[in-house]
Amino acid sequence: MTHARSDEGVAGGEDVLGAGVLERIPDGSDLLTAEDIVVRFHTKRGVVHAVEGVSIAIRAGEVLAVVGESGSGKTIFTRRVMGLISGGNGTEVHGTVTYDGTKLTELSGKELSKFWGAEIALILQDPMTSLNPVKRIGEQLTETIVLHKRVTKKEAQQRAVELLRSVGLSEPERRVRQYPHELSGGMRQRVTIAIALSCNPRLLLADEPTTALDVTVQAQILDLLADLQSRLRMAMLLVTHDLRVVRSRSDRIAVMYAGRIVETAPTPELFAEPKMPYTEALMNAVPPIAGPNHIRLQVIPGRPPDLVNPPTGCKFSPRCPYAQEKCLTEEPPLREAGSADHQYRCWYPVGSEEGLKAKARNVERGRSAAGTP
Amino acid sequence: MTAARTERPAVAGAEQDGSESDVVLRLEDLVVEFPAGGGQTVHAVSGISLEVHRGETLGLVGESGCGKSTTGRAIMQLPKPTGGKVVFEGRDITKLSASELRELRPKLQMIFQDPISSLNPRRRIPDIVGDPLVVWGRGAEKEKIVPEVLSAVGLDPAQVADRRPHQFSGGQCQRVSIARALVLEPEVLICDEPVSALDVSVQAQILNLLEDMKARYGLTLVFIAHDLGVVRNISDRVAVMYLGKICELGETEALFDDPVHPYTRLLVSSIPSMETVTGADIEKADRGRGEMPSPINPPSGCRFRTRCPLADERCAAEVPEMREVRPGRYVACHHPILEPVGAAAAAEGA
Amino acid sequence: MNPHGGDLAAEGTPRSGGVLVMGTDREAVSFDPTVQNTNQAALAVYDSLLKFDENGVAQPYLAESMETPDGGRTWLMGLRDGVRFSDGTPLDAQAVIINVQRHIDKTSSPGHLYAEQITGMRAVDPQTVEFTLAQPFGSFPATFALNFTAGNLGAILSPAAIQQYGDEVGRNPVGAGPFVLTDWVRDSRMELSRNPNYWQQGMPYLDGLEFRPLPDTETRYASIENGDVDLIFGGYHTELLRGMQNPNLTVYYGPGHGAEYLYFNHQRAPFDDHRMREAVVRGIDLGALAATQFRGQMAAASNWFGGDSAYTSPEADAAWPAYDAERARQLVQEYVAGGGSATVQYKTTNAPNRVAFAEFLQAQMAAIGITLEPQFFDLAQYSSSVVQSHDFQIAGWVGGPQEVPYPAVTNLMRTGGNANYGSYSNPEVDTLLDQAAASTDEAERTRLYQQVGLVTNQDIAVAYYSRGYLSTVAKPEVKGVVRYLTRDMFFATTWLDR
Amino acid sequence: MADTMATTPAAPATAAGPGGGTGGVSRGTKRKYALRRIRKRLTHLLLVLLAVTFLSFVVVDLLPGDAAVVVAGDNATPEQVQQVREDLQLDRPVLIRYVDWLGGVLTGDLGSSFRTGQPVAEALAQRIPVTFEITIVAQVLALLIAVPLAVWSAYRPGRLVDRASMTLGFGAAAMPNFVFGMVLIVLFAGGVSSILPATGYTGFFENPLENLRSIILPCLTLMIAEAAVYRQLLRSDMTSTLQEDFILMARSKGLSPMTILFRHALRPSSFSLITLSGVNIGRLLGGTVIVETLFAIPGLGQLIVQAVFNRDYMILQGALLFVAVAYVVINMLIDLLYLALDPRVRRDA
Amino acid sequence: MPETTTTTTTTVTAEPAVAGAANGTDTAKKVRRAGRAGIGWYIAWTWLGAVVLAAIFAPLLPLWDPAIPDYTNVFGGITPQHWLGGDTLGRDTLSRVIYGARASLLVGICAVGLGALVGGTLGMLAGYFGGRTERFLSWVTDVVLAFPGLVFIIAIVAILGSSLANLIVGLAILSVPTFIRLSRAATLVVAQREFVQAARAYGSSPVRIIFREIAPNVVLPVAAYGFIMIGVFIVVEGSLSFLGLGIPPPTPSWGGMIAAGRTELLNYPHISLFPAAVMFLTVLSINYIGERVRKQFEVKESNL
Repeated sequence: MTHARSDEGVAGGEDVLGAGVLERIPDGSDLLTAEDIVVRFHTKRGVVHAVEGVSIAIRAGEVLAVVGESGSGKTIFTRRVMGLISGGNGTEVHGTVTYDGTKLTELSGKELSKFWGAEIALILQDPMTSLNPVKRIGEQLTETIVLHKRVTKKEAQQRAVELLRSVGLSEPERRVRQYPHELSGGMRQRVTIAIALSCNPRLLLADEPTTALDVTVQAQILDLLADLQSRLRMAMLLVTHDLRVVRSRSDRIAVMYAGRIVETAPTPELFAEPKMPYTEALMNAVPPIAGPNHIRLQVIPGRPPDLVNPPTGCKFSPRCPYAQEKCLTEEPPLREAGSADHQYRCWYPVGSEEGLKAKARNVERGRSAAGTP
Repeated sequence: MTAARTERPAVAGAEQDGSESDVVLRLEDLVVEFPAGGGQTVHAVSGISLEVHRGETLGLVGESGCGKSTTGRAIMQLPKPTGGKVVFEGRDITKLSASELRELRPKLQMIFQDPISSLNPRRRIPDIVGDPLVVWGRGAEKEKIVPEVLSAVGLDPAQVADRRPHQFSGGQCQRVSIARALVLEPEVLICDEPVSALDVSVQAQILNLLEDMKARYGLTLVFIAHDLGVVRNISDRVAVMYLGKICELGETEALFDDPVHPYTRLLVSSIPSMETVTGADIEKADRGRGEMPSPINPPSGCRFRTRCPLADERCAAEVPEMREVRPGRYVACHHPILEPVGAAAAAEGA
Repeated sequence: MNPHGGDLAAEGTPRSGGVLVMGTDREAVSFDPTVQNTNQAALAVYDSLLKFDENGVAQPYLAESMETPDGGRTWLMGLRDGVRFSDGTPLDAQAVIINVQRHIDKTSSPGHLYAEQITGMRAVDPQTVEFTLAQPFGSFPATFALNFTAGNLGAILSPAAIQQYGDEVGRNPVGAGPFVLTDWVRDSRMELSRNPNYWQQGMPYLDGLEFRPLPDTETRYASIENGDVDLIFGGYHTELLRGMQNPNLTVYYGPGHGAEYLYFNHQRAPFDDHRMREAVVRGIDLGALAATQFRGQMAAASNWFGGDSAYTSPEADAAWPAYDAERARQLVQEYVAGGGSATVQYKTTNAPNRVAFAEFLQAQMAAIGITLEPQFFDLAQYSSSVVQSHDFQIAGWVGGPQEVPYPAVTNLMRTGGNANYGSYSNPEVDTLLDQAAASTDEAERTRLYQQVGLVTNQDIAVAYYSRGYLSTVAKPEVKGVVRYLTRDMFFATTWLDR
Repeated sequence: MADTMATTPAAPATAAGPGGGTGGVSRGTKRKYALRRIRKRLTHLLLVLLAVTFLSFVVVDLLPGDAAVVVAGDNATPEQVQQVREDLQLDRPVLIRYVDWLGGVLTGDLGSSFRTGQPVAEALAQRIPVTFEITIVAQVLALLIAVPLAVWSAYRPGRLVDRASMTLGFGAAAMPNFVFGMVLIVLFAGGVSSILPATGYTGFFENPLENLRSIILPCLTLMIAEAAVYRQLLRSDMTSTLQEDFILMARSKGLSPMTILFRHALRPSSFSLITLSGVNIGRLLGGTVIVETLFAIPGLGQLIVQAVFNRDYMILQGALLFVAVAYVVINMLIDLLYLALDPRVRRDA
Repeated sequence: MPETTTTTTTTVTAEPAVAGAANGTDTAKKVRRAGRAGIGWYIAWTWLGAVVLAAIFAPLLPLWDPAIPDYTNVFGGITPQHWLGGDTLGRDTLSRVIYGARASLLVGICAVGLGALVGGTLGMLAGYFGGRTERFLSWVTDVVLAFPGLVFIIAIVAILGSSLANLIVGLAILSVPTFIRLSRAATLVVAQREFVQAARAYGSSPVRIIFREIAPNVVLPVAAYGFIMIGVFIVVEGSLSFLGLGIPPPTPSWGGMIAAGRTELLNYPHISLFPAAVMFLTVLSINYIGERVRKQFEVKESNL
């Protein structure tokens, strides 16, 4: 990353987003690593263990999906990675985040903010709320450009128009003068993407980028992200609760439960051979889109864990059909399944002999070790 | 995604013959409009007609703003529709007086999207569930009926006795809502996005519960949702709505496997694919152009024409009539896609 | 300290120049002498045809002479040569006649009462006016010397101005006084500048006057301590007492005639009964009153006329009941035993010091067995719904210091007098008052008023308790202060030593 | 109301219409609708004005005490009073007097004071600028103090600035403001030091410096409780705004805290503050009586209260009409300000 | 007045463990702040409790009679007999401060109670029914707001006489528009919640919906705000005393005592100072407690 990059790509060339691609770290090496990330909130009710010891590595140009239900800690984790959550004042953080050789976790707020927008960008779930309702689209776009690039206001405005065009927004000249509420949901999300990409970041954190959108628009936005990501060779951390969304759009998947990564694997492998019962359950709980209707859905009993008083042992054990006594007391470590790329956290993994036995035993006694039928 | 599916249950309303006597609810040319700011009118529902058969589950699907929830509420007369008829058990309930309508209410119940918002935070669970009985002067039966219904929806009556809604999770709250709707033993239950606010792991519990309740209480369901997978699974027949109009109606499996209306097709193809997508795929995929226009100012003619790849002058000039293109399959389109099996659905079904 | 002002002789040679800034306790309503109001600036604009000397005798001031050739029935007023109004119109007999006629014509004028006794006016010559009265009226000259509030026939407007402004003349006064009104922003300030054609040569000394209405007692006093203003017109004893304690301020005040007193309603129970009136007077501990309301510095009153006045007499004072709570209790018990009720409503205004007094009185009366229920009214309501309509049992009043007994005592004590709110009526007193007003003989008048004092004290017409205090508090550099006890000032002689 | 009376803020309209539509409506329709809306609004406000003025006529009529007696004075005889009553036409029924007055207003004649004969319009013209100046200066001062404190308190909640300004604010709201006025006088005008005048008002155009000196204490007295309320309100709104996603977005762009606070968060947080501030200006225009009395300032409040005490109907009616009109105008200005500040409102207008 | 539209967004899909996770640190900060505020919170309650108890049990306390002057104690300083000295009539200041609490608190509580009851009910009607009801009430509200409150209070006192009850009625009427708005805003929020729809769906009458479903949810924000208004009214009574419109003597009230001692401020400041200090601390406590309580029920926020 050199500063030369700052001066180019503004003049309104066809592909404003492409600038600087050549200088990127070669694909495959780690762009960002997060090690043993812990985030705890000290509240009146007790300590909320939002994220407990999560480690990931995102390679340049790859899409890593973090999947989990509400309360799994995926959002907190993402924000901690970016540094938007910092310690102090009742928030406890541990672990290190290294971005391209720089330890982000050791930087001051001011130093961190130099990376934000320029190197690492963020898009959020709801484009309705993530754009400032009282500022024009153009303003919200140009302020980042002016902040991070040495350009004049006019150049920034030009670039803003180009950016809007490149995210597929019609009439970009008109759009820059509009306010967020004048656009539809999909258009708004395109704008937030344009903002995120305005300074050619090398890492995009997309936190549920399509959850608030309708299915047809969701498809459009996912296509757009995939297209931009591959064209720009930009790494992406895609956070979502919907496994189906990431199946075709990620290189690797990390499944989070109760603030921990419970399974991580290359996408095809995860779908083909899930090891963690939770991953399996998550896949099966979704009503299928083919086959007969009125199918009795497989249920994950119980409710997501309370992060203040998480269960002992394996956090999924109270809801797990495989759970044995050991699961209730001992928390399984992340184990490798074949390669270092596929790791999971389970004593009785799906498809394994122990797993089959454990399940059979539970079927036999009519309940799991945790007492769940 | 084939593991651990149970077999298709025998209870399926679709097999019924659909004769007039079985129609429990009929919408005729239902119109709902309400004023928007700036002296404009939102054309939320613009003349839809449907029949709901006794014992079936009719799915109503579409993207947000298409008018599906408005239709649900219009059936409930909350508020009364702007035009058209809602015929329930042979009577047009839009013409009923307030007191006559009130008499009818127990037979027509509704559950809502937001389980938290559906329950009064200041009241205890048994009071919430028992309130309809009190309203109907059956307060004395509360002690008996409420625990029954609570058990039926999978809650322990003793455990919930002194609790208030905030002490429960979303899924449990939705169970309470269902219990409240069932306590009057309705005939028709309108479910307005009942699971869209729930986590995947809980969603399945509620869907199964609804199926169970339907069987146990002999309900007819109108199931409104935007999640195609959910609708597909629970419905016998599905009506697809777009911008205040129904564009396609038919039996669930057939409709999803072989969509005839271009919009249905777009919808089905937009479901996240389970196949890995490459750049080339993206180039090929026709995701449709843009988004649904505003219901304040809907397009002339066919409302989908602004996004439809097949649209021509006729679509702009002429509102397509609903017609039966196959037995039980109705579509409102000038250019229905009638070749056998849709490409997207084929890929999915393989 | 001289209640009537500074010692002009001792204050040295007057200097010219400077603007005197004054804080008044209320905003003036109008400069029109036929409009009821208190206006401390009025005499600066008009002077007065006659002026009371320190003995309360009306002496010619702007006029040259005032005589009666026939014992009070006809009066001849001589005017000075060459006196002109500030607009240049000469102040001649015709001007006086026009002005007095306004009081005659306008029944709502405060001076109407005196003026209506005039049956004829004639300009004997340009400098002499002849007044013919319905009956002899020895106090007639006083009506040309009264303070502005009481209705002064001697404040003369330019006839040209009357002609020009009509009813608006109250806002556009043109007089022959030492100053001319130049600017008046209501509730903010009133500015007057020197009248260059003033009739007294070399005067006034000041270049101008500025009056600022400062209605709040505390801030008004803060203003003089702070130096915002040079002089304030103190409405309450608190300012007077504080001013006296402050070595950097000079205070002018004097008790004079008049007093603070309570009105008894003689037409209603229980104060139609002499015993109850006596009980109230005997029940007020003047020592406690002084301690609580007057910081220990109260001159007790037992008569309308001040202690050193010629109009009072030892007999009258002796007739006044002294503080005797025991006797008061007995009287109340007697009255109650006779079937009367000792629960009475006390009506007064809601001014803070009135409220404080009501609380005091309530406690005092409780000690002798009278239950006092105070009721407070704003001034407007008090005037119309309480005193004017005689709708009270006992009511509070402050009748500030007066130079002369006429017309105040007549108004207060005579049957139907316009200040006789308690409907006190004693034919003997009426006769005495009429004779006193008519008399031109000072000794005779003194004797008559002494008699009035005695009879009304025996009747306990009202309950006096304290002399009235109206003070003028000034910085020491304000010299040449000439004032009435009512605080109306004659500004020609005033000068600033700085 | 006494100067410390608080008013609830009304949140601005934030609803985006269904569908978040891009659908445009023709300009003509919009204009027609806007006109209808304005007409409706004006009718409503006119009714408010009518009600307020009629109410005041009736109330004053019901008040015990008689204008004629006040004008005639304490020592007036009944005949004198009757004369005055006839002169002032107070012997006519209240409704007829109201209609007469209304007719006068419509022809631009507000009448003259019963007591002083001063034309009401002139009296108002003298008072309004004074009260206006004090009100506006006090508001500006209050905002100047409250806004930075509130922004900082919301940015660093629970820290020194937040807690100190909160406690001071609660304290400021815990005292009648005449007490502050008295304390200020003791401190600056007489007791401890004499650097400012205790009383009196100098017009700005007479002497700007003196004008400034003369309004400092009254404005401080007025400002102190207002500032406390404003800080509290803005802090609370800021705190909610700072939890919005778009603030997180702004942070993630790398914008500095100051930029985020003042350029992103302040505007969308300021709607309740603007409403309250507007309401306060309207309210204060109608009566800073206590401050005016304390500092002897010739403002509207004194005029009104004295008019009530003196039963000076004409002055009172004129002043109340002004206050009601001011209330109405300020409300419309607030609407316009919303329009300027919040594009979402603009669409609906 | 601009329309008050308050939108709620309650999604169960949001991270439940950390409400407002958008700024995770903020939640924790809030919580820690709450913890730190603990001492102040308890002090405030203690003080308020002491004042209220003293006011209620004043006749049982060994106090001087607040109405009986002691002419040896006029302007009296602090002595073993008179802990807070004496006033202009020599009455015991401590006793008057305690008895004054009765009147001051009574004004605050009753005026707010009455205003909240009337305004709260009207606000619910306006919010629930909308349309003409709402337009009419908005007109009434505007009229009350456009009419200077002080003139109104003067009128009340002049017409009905000066008394505690009339003052309460006057202040209550002035507070009605505020409560109408507040309750209307809260009602709009509640009425769009689905449990109200559900109640309509199973046939509850509007009256039942308003009083059983909406009212319990509106009461708390209104009450929380009303609590703060009690403090405001105690202060307002003080301001009115300055103009001679407060609670009429001999009933002691804090505002009346401050105003009465005003004339002696420079010479005997303690006469005003003690009641002023007690009023200050009491209203400060009310504000402190009220603000924290109000935050919990703020209409804007969705945690109804």
